[in-house]
Amino acid sequence: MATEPIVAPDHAIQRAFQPGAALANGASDPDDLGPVPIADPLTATVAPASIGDAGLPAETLRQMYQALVRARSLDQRIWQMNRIGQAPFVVSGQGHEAAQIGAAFALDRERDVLVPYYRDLALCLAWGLTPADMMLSVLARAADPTSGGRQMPGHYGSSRLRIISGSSVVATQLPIATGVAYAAKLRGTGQVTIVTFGEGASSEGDFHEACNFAGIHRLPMIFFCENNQYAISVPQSLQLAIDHVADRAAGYGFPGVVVDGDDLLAVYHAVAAAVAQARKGDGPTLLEAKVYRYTPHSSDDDDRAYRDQDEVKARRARDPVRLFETRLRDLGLLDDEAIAAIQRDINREIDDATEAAEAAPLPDPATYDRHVYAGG
Amino acid sequence: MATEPIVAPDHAIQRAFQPGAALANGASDPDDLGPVPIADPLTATVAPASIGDAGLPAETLRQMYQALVRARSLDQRIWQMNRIGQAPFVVSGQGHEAAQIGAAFALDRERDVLVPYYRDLALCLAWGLTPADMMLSVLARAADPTSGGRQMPGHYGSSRLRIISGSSVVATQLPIATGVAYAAKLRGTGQVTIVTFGEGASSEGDFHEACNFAGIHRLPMIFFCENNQYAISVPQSLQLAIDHVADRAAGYGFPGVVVDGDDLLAVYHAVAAAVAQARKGDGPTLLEAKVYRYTPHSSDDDDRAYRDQDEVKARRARDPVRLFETRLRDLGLLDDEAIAAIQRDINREIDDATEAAEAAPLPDPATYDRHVYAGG
Amino acid sequence: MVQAPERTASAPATTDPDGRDETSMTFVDAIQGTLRDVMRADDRVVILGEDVGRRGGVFRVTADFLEEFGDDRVIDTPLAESGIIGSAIGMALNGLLPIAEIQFLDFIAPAMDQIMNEAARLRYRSNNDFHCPIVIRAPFGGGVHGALYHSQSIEAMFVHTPGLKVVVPATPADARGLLLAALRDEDPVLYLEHKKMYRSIRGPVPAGDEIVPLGVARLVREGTDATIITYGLMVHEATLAATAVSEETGASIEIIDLRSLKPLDERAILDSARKTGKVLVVTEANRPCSVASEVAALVGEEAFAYLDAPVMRVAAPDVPAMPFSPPLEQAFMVGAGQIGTALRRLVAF
Amino acid sequence: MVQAPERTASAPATTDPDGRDETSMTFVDAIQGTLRDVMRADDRVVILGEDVGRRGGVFRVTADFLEEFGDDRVIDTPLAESGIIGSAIGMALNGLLPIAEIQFLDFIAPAMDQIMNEAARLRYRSNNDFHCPIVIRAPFGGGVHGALYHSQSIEAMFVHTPGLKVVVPATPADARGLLLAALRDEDPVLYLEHKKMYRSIRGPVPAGDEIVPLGVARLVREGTDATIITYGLMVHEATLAATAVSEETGASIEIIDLRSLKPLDERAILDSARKTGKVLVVTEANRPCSVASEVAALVGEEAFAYLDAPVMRVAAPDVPAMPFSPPLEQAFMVGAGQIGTALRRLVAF
Ligand SMILES: Cc1ncc(C[n+]2csc(CCOP(=O)(O)OP(=O)(O)O)c2C)c(N)n1
Ligand SMILES: Cc1ncc(C[n+]2csc(CCOP(=O)(O)OP(=O)(O)O)c2C)c(N)n1
Ligand SMILES: [Mg+2]
Ligand SMILES: [Mg+2]
Repeated sequence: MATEPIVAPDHAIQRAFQPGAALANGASDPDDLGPVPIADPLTATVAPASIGDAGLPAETLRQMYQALVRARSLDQRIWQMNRIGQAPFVVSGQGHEAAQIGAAFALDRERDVLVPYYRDLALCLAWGLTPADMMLSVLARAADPTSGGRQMPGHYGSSRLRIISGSSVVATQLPIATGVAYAAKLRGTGQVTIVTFGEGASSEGDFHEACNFAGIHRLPMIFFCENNQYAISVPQSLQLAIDHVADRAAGYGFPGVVVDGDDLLAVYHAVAAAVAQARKGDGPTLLEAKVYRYTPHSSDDDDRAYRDQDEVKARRARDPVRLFETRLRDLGLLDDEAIAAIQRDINREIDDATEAAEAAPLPDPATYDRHVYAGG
Repeated sequence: MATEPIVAPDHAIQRAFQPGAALANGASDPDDLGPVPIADPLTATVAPASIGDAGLPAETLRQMYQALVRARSLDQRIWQMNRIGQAPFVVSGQGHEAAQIGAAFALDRERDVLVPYYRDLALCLAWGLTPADMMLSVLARAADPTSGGRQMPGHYGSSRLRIISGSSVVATQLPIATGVAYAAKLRGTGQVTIVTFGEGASSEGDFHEACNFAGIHRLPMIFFCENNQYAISVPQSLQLAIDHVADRAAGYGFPGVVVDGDDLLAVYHAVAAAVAQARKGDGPTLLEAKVYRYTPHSSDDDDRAYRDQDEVKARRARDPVRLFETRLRDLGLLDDEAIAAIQRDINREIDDATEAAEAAPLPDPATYDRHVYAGG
Repeated sequence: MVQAPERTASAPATTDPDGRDETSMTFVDAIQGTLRDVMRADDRVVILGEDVGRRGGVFRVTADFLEEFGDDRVIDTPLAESGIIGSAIGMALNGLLPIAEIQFLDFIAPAMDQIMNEAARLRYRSNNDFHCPIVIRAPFGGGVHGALYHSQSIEAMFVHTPGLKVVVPATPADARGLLLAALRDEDPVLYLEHKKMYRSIRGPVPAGDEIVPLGVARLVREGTDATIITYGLMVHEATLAATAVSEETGASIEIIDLRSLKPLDERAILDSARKTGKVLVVTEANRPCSVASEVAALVGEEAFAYLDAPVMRVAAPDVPAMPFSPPLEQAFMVGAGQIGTALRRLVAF
Repeated sequence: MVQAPERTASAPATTDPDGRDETSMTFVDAIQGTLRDVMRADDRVVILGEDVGRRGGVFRVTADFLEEFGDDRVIDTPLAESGIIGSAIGMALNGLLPIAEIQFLDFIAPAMDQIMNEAARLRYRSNNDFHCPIVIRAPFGGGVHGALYHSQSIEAMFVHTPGLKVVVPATPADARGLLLAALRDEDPVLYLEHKKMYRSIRGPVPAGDEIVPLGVARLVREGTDATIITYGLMVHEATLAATAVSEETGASIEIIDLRSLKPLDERAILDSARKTGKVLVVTEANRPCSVASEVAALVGEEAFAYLDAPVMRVAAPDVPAMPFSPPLEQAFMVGAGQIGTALRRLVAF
C-alpha cells in the first residue's frame, strides 16, 4: 500500500505528463489507425475493410474475441445464478461487451486508470479482475477483492489494478475521474484516465461539472458514454433533447465522437485516437458508444412494462459478440474448432470460479464496523 | 394572496399554452424584428440601422432610455451609500443595464415571469419594483417588500409582480425557473419565463439540469446569461473552455444566441425573437449578453488584485447608457434639455426613496421567528 | 401574480366521505391508492421523478398512473435529482401541487441544495410572500440487501433544517393519513416510506379523506413501566421487543410512534416520559445527531425530574450505512433483539 | 496501483522544530501561515476552490499563494462545488493531498453527495483498499450580517455522517494544530473556520509542527459547579457569560471547547459532567439533531447518576438561518446574554 514519493523535494514538479509513451497491447502508432467510423447503430453494416486499417496483429484480434466471449459467458452465468436464486442481486452488461473490450484494448492497462460503472463487467475483466473475483463479489464473500462483500455486485474496484472503487450513485464518478486525471497531469505520470457512464448519467450536474473542469485544464482523459438508450425505463427521448450525448462536448471545448458500440474495432479505433490525443497533451474526448442493454436494468427490474420486446429482439439479432466472431471467421482467424476450444476453456474457468466462491466463507459479522477510518 | 383555480374540475387541463398572444410593450410582430446582431463586444460598433429594424415607437425608445438612466442612477446612489457607510452591503449591476432593459422591454411584464439574480437591479426596476422598494431593501427596513429586511440587498422578489424570490446560492434559480415554465405550459397561462444568471453560474450542475429539462419539454422560457467575464475574480478562461456560454445550447436541443450586451436594441431584438419562439410553443433559447461589471463583485470585494484597471477603463468607455443616449440623440429623440429633465426627475425620485427608507422603521426584533411555516 | 396554490380546495374524491369504510391492504397499496385519489381529485397535482411513469416507479408505487393521468402529470424526468426538486419548487410557485419522487433516499444528496436552501427557506426569506407546497416522497431504510446506497436513513439532516416538515408512516392507515396531510400542507414535506414495509406490512386503511395531522404522535400501546419512542420500521421491531420483554418480566411497556419527525410531538413524548420515567429511543439511523439524540436531549431537558433511569438510545453504529453481505447486514441493522437487550437493561434499572 | 498517498512524509518545514516559539497572531493569519508552511513542505499539497488564487480567497486566507506556488497547485476552479469536492477526491486517489475550499459553508450543499456518499464511504465500501485524505475548509457561522446564505452552521449534518471527521478551532493555536492534524489524517476532514473570528480573535501560535490531535477537547477553564460545553465562536461567548455569572454568583464554571465534533471527546465531556453534575451545551446552529443534542443525549445516557440538573441546551431557534437586518440578526444569534441566562438557571437549580 505504500506510495512512491511523487514529487521531488526540490519542487521539481513535472508540469505535464511525458508525451510519446508507447501504446500498449500491440497497437502500432495510434495516429495510423485511420478514420473513426461513425455509424447509425441500427442501420450500419460493419465494413470488413476497417479490419485492415486497424493494424492489429491476428493474436490481438483473437485475444479480443476471447475477452468478449469470456465476459458474455460470465455475465450470462451470473444472471442465471440470480434467476435460480443463488445470487440475490445482479446487474448485467450484456450487449455492451464489444464497446467495453474495444475500449479496454485501446488503453494501457498496465498504467492507465479506469473509473468504471456497474455495467462494466467486460471492461473490468479485460482490465485484470478475474471471474473468480467477480464470483466472490456476486456471492458477497469475505474474499471479494472489490469490497469484501460490502457492496452489491457490479461495484468494481482495485487499487492494485487502478480501477477506482465506485458507489451506486449515478455520475459521481465523473468529477472524481477528473481529479485523478488532474493528478496524473500534475505529477507527470503519463496516465490516461477513462471514466464510463450511461446516457442517463449525462443528465446529472456532475457530468457537466466534470466535463467543464476537464476541458479547462485539457486533462488526459476520456469520457466514455455507453448509451444503451434507456436509464432503467426512461428512454433517451426523455433524457436528452438531442440525438447524441457526444454533442454535449461542444459546450466543453473538446471533441465529441459517436461510434457504433456493436463494432468492436470501430470502438477500438475511436478510443485509441482519444488516447493518443490525451497522451499528447491535447485534452479529453467525449466518446459515445451506441450500445443496447439486453437484460432488464438489473435483476430487480422487469423491462416488459416499458420496452417493446421486438426492439429487444431486433437488437439482440445484431449481437456484437456474433458480429466480431463472423469477422474473424471471414478473416480466417477463427473456425468452429477454435471457437469451441475457447468456449470450453472459459466455461471451465467460470465453473472453477463459481465453485471457489461458493466454498469461500462469508464475512465475519464481527468485522462489520472495520475500516470506517484508518487503523479501525 | 388567493390564487384563481387553475384547472377546471372536469379535468379540462390545457395541454399547451395559447399561441398567438400579442407581444406587449408596443412591439410589432416579433417575427419582423430582423436578424439578431451578434457582435464581439470589444470591437463591434453599433450599427444605427438596427434602430429602423426595431419597429419601435419613439415613445418606447424614450422609455427605454429613462429606464436605463433610472437604473444607473439608483445603482450609483446605492453604491455611494455603501462607500459612505450608510449601507453595510450592496451589490451593483452597473454595466449590465442595457442588456437588462433590452430584455425587460421584450417581455410582457404584465404576465411573464422573471427569475432574476442579484445583478438585476435594472431588470427588476423595469419589471415594477420601485426605487423606494430598493432603498427599503438596501437599508433592511421592515417594509422592504422583497424580504422585510431578512435578505441582503439584491435578492429581489415579489409574487405580485411575478418576480420569483431568490437565494444567494448561485444557479439554484435555474431549475426553479424550468418548473415555473413547466407549470405555465401545463396550465396554458401563455407566460414566458425568463431566468437570468452569470457565466460563472453556467458551471454549476443546476444550469445543466435545468437546460436539459427545458429542452426535453420545449418549455416557454429564456435562459438569459449576463456574461461579464468574471465570477468574482475568476476569469472566463478558467470558467469555460469555450468562447460563448451560448454554445452550450447545442447540448440541449435549442438555440444559443450571443448578443452584444452593451447594445440595448440588439438585446431587445434577440430577446423578442426568443420570446416569440417560446410563445409559439417552439421552446427555450439560451441567450448570452456580453456585458461588463463596472464595480467590484460586491461592496465587500476589491477587484484591483485580479482585474487590470485599464481593462475596466476601456470597458467603461463603452458605457451602454452613453451608447444608447448617443443613438437617441442621433435620431433626434433626445436633446440636452430632455436629458437634463429626465435626470432631474430621477434624482428627485431617488432622493425621495432614500429619505422614505431612512425614515422607515427597522424590523421588530420580535418578528425574527415569523413565517417559518404557514400561519406562523 | 405568481403564487403557489392554496391547499384548501383539494380533497380527494372518495366513495366514502365519512371514512368509515376500512379495507385491509399493504403499505404500498395504501400509498398508491392515496396518490391515485389525490390525482383524480385535483388536476393541479403532478408527479415527477425517475421512472415514475413507464415503469410506475421502481417499487411500482405509481404503477399505471401514466396511462390514467397522462405524461403531462406523470413525468418521467431525466436522471437529475437537483433538477427534479428545483422544478418541483418552480411548479409549486406557479400553481401546481407537485409530488416529487426521489428513487431512494440515498440519492437525495444531489438535491440537498434545492431542498435546504430553496424549498425550506423560501417562505422565511420572502417574509411570507412566497411559499412552497411540495411533497417529496422517498423510500428509505435498510434490511433489504440494498447495501450502502439503497438503505440509508438520513432523515436527521432534514429534521435539522427549519422550514421543512418530515413524516414517516409506520402503518398503512398512517401512510394514507399523513400523505393526505402532507398534500394539504402549505409547506414542503418530506414523506419517507420504509421500503421494507411496502409489501410486508398490511393493515386497515380508511377510505375517506381524513388526514393524520402532521406533528401528532401515535400511541402504539399503553404502558406504565417504560416507554419506547421510535418511528418507521422500528415501530414493528420495538413492538416485537416489547412483547417479548413484557412476557419475560411482566413490565408494562408503552410505545410511541413519532410519525412526524418535524414538527415533533413534544407533548406526547414528554407526557409519556413523565409517566413511565424510563425512556428508550430507537432509530435505524446512525447515532450522532440523530432523531434519537434529539428526543433523548429533549426528554433529559424537560422531564429530568421524572426520570428513573438514563434515557437510552438504540441506533445504527457509526458506520457508513449497511453492508451488502447478509451476515454484515444483520450485524449492522437495528432489530428487535438489540432493542430487547436495551429494554431489559432499562426495565431493570 | 492507484492509491492515495501516505500522510507520514509531510511535516511542514519550520524554522522552529521544537515549536517553542510563539507569536501572537490573528485567527486568519494562523490558518494562512499553516497552509503556507504545508504547501512549502510538501509538493503534493494542492489548494482548490473558487477565488482561492487570483483573489486569494474571499477572506484572503490564501492571499499571494498563487504567486508563490503557481496555478497548478493553487487552482481557481469553476463555480461548481460538487466538481470541486469530486476532483479533490480524485486527486487524493492519485497521489495528491488536496485542500478544497468551499467559499461559505452555506454553499456546500451542492457537494453533499460527493462528501457523504463518496469521500466518507470510500474506505468502508472498498474494505480498506482505498482511502480519501482530503481536507475541506469552509467558513461558517453568523453574526457578520451575512444573512440566510452567508451565516449557516450546518456542521451537524457532517457529524451525522460516519467516515468524516469534523473540527472547529476556537483559537489561533488550535487553528494551526488542528489544521496540521487534519492534513496528516488519512481520512476526509471538514475543517470549519468561524468567519467572525478571522480578524477579531488573536492569540499565541506555536511555530512548530505540533498537531492538536483530532478527537481531543480543550479545557478552557476549570470549574466545579457547572460545565459549559461548546465550540467555535461560542467558546468566546460562553467565556464572557461564565465570567459574568461567576462574578455575580460566585459559581465556579468549567468550559470545554470540543474542537473536534467528530470524533467527539466523549471522555472529556463525561468526566466534566460527572464532576460538576450540571451541564449546559451551546451551539450556534439550529437545535434539532444538533451537536448540542448529541452531547446532551450522551451526557444524559452516560452520566445520568451524576446529574444534579437537566442538561440544558442553548441553540439557535428553529428558524432558517440568520436574517440580515441587525435587529433580527441580534434576536436570532446566540450570544453571551442568552448563554448567561441559561447558566444562571442551571447554577441555581
Ligand atoms: C443519483 C442517482 N439517482 C438515481 C439512481 C437510481 N438509478 C440507478 S441506475 C439508473 C439509470 C442509469 O441509466 P444510465 O446512466 O443510462 O446507465 P445504464 O444503466 O443504462 O447503463 C438509475 C436511475 C442512482 N443510482 N443514483
Ligand atoms: C453555490 C454558490 N457558490 C458560491 C457562491 C459565492 N459566489 C457568489 S457570486 C459568485 C460569482 C458568480 O459569478 P457569475 O455567475 O459570473 O455572476 P456575476 O456575479 O459575474 O454576475 C460566487 C462564487 C454562491 N453564492 N453560491
Ligand atoms: Mg442507459
Ligand atoms: Mg460573471
